[in-house]
Amino acid sequence: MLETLIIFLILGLLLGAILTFASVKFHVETDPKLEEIIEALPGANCGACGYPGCSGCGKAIFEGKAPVNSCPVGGSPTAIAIAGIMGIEANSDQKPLVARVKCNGADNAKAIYEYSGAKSCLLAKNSFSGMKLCDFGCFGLGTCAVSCPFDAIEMVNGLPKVNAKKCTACGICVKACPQFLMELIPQDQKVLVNCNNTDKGKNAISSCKVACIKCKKCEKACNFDAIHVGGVAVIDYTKCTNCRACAEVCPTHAILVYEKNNIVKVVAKVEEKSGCSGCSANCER
Amino acid sequence: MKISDIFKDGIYRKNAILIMLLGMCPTLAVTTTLSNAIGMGISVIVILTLSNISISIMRKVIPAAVRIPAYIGIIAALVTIIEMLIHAYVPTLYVSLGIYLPLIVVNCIILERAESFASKNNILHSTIDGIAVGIGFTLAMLLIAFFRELLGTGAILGFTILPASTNMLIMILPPGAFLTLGIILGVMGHYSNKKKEELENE
Amino acid sequence: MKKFSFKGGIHIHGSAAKKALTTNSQIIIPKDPEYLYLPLNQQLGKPSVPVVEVGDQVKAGQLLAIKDGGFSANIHSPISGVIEHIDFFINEPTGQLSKSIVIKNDFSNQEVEYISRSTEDAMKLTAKNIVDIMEESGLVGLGGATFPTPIKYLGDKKCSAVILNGIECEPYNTADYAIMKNHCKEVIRGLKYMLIASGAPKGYICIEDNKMDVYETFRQTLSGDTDIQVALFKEKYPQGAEKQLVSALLNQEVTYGGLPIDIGVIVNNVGTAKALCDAVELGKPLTHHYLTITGNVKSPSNYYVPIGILFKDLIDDEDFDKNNVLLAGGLMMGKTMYTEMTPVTKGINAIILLEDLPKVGPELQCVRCSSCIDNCPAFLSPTNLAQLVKNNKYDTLNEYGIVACIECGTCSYVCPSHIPLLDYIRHGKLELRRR
Amino acid sequence: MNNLSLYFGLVFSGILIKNVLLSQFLGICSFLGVSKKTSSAVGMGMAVTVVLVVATIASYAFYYLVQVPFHLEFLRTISFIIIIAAIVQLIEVVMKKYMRGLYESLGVYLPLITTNCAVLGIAILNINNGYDFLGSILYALGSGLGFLLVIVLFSAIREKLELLDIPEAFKGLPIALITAAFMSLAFIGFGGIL
Amino acid sequence: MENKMRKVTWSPFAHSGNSVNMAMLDVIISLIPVIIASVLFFRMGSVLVLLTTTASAVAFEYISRLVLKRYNSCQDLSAVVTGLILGLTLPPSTPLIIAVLGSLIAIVVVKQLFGGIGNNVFNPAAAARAFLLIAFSVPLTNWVNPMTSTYVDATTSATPLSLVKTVMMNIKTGDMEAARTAYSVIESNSWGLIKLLFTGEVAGSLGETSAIAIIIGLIYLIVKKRIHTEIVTSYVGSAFLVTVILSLVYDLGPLFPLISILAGSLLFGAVFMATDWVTSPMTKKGRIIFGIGLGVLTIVIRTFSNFPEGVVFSILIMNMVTPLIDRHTGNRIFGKVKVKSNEKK
Repeated sequence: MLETLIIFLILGLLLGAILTFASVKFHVETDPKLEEIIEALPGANCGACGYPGCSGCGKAIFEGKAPVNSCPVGGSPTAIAIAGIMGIEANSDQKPLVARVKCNGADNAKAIYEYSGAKSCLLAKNSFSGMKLCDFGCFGLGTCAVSCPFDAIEMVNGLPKVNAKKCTACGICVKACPQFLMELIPQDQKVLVNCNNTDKGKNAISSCKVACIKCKKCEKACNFDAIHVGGVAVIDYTKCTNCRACAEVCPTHAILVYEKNNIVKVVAKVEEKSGCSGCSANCER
Repeated sequence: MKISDIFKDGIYRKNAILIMLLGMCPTLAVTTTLSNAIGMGISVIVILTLSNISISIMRKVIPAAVRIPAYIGIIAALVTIIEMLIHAYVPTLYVSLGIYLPLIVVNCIILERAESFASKNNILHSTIDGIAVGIGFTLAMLLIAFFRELLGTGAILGFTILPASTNMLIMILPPGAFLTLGIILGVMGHYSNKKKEELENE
Repeated sequence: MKKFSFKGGIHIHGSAAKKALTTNSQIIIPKDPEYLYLPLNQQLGKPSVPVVEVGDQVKAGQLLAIKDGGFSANIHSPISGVIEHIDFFINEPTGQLSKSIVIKNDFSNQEVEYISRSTEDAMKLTAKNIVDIMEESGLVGLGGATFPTPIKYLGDKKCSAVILNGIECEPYNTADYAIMKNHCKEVIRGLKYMLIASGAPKGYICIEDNKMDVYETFRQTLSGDTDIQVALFKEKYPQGAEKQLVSALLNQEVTYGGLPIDIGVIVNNVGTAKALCDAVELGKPLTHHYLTITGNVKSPSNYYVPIGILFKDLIDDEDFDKNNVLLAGGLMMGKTMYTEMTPVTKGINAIILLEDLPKVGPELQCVRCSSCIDNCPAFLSPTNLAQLVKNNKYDTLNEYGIVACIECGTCSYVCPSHIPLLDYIRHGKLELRRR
Repeated sequence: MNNLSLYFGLVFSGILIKNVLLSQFLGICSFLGVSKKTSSAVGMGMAVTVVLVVATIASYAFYYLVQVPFHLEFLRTISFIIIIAAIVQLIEVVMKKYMRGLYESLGVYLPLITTNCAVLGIAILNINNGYDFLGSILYALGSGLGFLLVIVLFSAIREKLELLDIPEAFKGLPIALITAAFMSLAFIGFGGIL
Repeated sequence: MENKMRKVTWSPFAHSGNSVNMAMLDVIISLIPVIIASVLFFRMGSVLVLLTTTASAVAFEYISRLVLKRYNSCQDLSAVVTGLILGLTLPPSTPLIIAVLGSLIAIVVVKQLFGGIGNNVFNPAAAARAFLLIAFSVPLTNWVNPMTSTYVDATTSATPLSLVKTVMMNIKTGDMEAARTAYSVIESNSWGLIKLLFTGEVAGSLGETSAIAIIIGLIYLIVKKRIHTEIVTSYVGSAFLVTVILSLVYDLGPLFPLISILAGSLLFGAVFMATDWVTSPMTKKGRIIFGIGLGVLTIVIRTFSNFPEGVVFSILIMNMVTPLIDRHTGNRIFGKVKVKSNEKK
């Protein structure tokens, strides 16, 4: 019994002394932030993150090579702690964003040829600026859907549809779209201009049935100074109250309302008053 | 923290083997028969609970800088005690568990629980966590061992069920261990994916 | 007899039959159209700058647009007439909107006065003179790439050989064949001027073994000439690709991402040599060139056409109606046009009409048969590149040498899983360029 | 001669027949964790090999010089793990200071090795099997090389698996485990070679 | 704007007409001589086993694609090829339920779980064969005599491979005397044995016995350009070289290497399993390394391990190395100067 104690005392002291000596003698300066991050990780050194141990993972996070939630074992509490250390705090002022598509072309836009090439919007853009008469619209080939690392984009009827639940607003699709149609908007924004055509009204409508024709009716209808027509109608999301006034007056239904992740066409108020919707439903211009 | 949550986390929501994928070495090595798996499972439950208790007690005493070596020391001491107990009372199990019994020391589950739970929670919660995670570990081992023993030797807990001609020796060899765990994880993944999709589509 | 060849490549099925459609045809000179559309970016590099204004009266051969810096080319009027518009038109083979000069023909056939020289005088010109003539006459590579020719001769790198490319490995095309058959001597004289311009001691004329008659003609014409060698090549696609041609002939590889001049070699098309000969001896700028019109048409043939003529003016409406696919360029490397309102530019050497696209099955998984790797003339691994592109791993594309791809289409042609490998590679290249 | 073939056999069986990963299930956590990239796998494998040999020497010495004379064999596990932990720490600190290049490539894997069952497992197995000093070192070396070989092969396959069209549910670890199953099946082929 | 819309796409506008179906069909055709030989020698046993594996392979392919909700891939014939090759590697007396299990492993586990044709890391037939061998070692090492369908008695007669194996086992244990005695059995009738091995009238797995049938298949595949010949040549060549060295070292006579190449499933494996596109390297250099690795491993395992045959194991091992070979034997890209890899390390 005594022997056990003595041996372990000696062993402990010896190893402790050597290690203390070594760590003092061979001390290498490291960033305190890095050490804090490593501290915050579980320290199981299980390797589940794919990095060599917790310090490897910590280093990768510190160098920005890995996201703060890299540790699958620690889960979200660890991620939040590390985010705090890294100074990436969840900004409560900013509303959560989601990606949306600024085109409602699909079959509404006239095609000029039958494109049977590769399903790559980049390539389509390089072949006569795409198969649509409208040079600004969506080709429907799904480069954004392929680029999305979260499978949040799905091609439905030739247009990308963003699943708001899966979308993390990472902005990859915004960069991927050669037509610059993807936009990150506040999640609670309901009213959107679904057109990016900056052509003159006449040219725009002749290439696509649902193009913005720059009639400026929306500008007049808006009580909050939230929509303006430059090259195309643009909503100022900080001012917009989702009152739908602009969508109601838009003659080409270029301004649409999203409800529960789906597009809802707003019937113009004029129709409600007169009771007859024949003219506006058939009217293209 | 609710006690039922700790139980749910330990047993299935964060199952050490099937979800967290920790402690793979004994999982694959000693699941050749159900009885081995039970022996290993009970050892882990006991050690995990004891280590959680002792670390929880000492959590305010141990300085942060040396906490990992200290934990390892505590766990190693506990393992040695259990090893001696099993050797004395269940020598057959001692032989069949072999080297994997002392290796519980380096089982990531125990260290992980110590570091991420016991060192931050009170004794009661830590005890329950130890038991729950241990049970989760044991259940997962039993699941794997069930398939391996049945397909490999045609028996369950030593009672022969299938005829000898259908025994697939390979199932109690290493490839069988990897294959069984891989397929179990895959099938589980299938169901959890389905659940996730349902949640997303709601 | 030694036949040169390169590593990789394919034999295209039925290639001989497709060429036979036009090999023996007469060269047709179409009647001048009423309007000519001359896009300003016919060459690789910067678009030219117009020097005429709307309403100006121009004569055939008159300078219409001047080159914008070194990497560009002059454009001359093929006909006499009035400038109608200078505006953006989309009907231009690169597929992008481009400024074009539209000339209305007045059918008076007025020409500017060309400065002609006798062959003896021409042979006494200095290198600088000839490069100047190249620049003035707006010479670009007529093999399809439209690389401004003078640039090849302007570098300060020493040139050891000039290679004339008469391979024409595309299955349908016979325009180069027609040039060589009908203008053997002009081609040789053109090469001689090129030798003077480059200072290179040695010239080669490369001909594939499916054009034996031309090869014999050249050999007889050149017998006794030690500076110029006629080289015979095995029939193989893409033998005519510049870098593959150089490696087959001289056993030297053009450095990765570089040009042939980096290893002291200049490669020009036989059509360019013919055009240079015309420019030096007759003083004529590049206003007309040869092209093949073939495929599913009534009378496939080779044409000598003014640059800027619309496809519509060259082919019967009937032929257009019965075909769904309109190709400009070759079967393997050309482009589909969606309208016949497309003008012929300096780069188009064939117009092919096809009833439909080839019926290729659905895209399947790669079965790693490695036929794309074995046949790739740039020794790439197209299937790996495609897989990287599919998985959005663009960063590693350069590691796999995507820049070396010459877009010959061999990989897509041979793939048993019908994977459009080249399309993936193109997409990857565009994505890389965009970053 | 006989001894030589025995020692050769120890190295060889460590690499192929009793492969530490595929037939003994030691170090599976890091096998599955650090095999997503070949570059990390090479580093990990080499670090494990180095630590295995050093730890074997230290634990062997401690066991026969201290524990056996004082009849403290029962403290084997606890003392070995402390020794291994200390050695790993020591190697790391020294490497960090003096062999910066090596530390960048190997050192980062060191903390992971303390809890790698392979190191403790091989140290205990050496004692259990009663190998002599040289034999222990060679067995440790063989096991380390076996670990290196398998983890590198496995990581190359896993890098390839990333690009394949694997059913959603099986992506990641399930298919990696199935791959490991067939790898160990292939290694069974070496059974009985010695 | 006219009404008619032209088709626009990207070059090339032609295709060679080559397809996976045709390639698989060619493999099936090349297997016909082997199948005929096996039916001739093993009669009903052969027919039953081959039918079972093929039918079950196709069925599993269909079912698994259905479960995974992917397009039906049965028409590409790869399942038929896998089923046939698996069947041909089994002994004629294999219980049919085991054959079905083999198809299950080959198609579902090794192929479809990895994503179907083109994605599998291991050769399905080889992996399934190895799995069955370990799982059911007794039924899978029961050989029957050709024509008579009686079980081979281990003491009196044996398969040619087991004769070779006996010699090798004795060499391994150092009992040169016994090795020589065992060898004298081969030596006494070596030409007769070689003749039998060529025609295939010996005990063994269904497809591996007749060298002639395999060579006819090989020639067909070479003519049709469906296989990479460098794998076959480097495999058989290196295996031959290793046995030549062995027979020189142990003085086993000039015909021993030939016999050990022809015996067992080495030829069958080299022609039909190792050359599988999906699991072999993609460059010429890589394929030669692959073949050499196969040859050496086959002979090493066959000679020194517990198992009678090393072909499937060596194929599995080299399949495993293939990604690494692929990475390090990439073609030099056109115009790129080779980077000296030595400088890095």
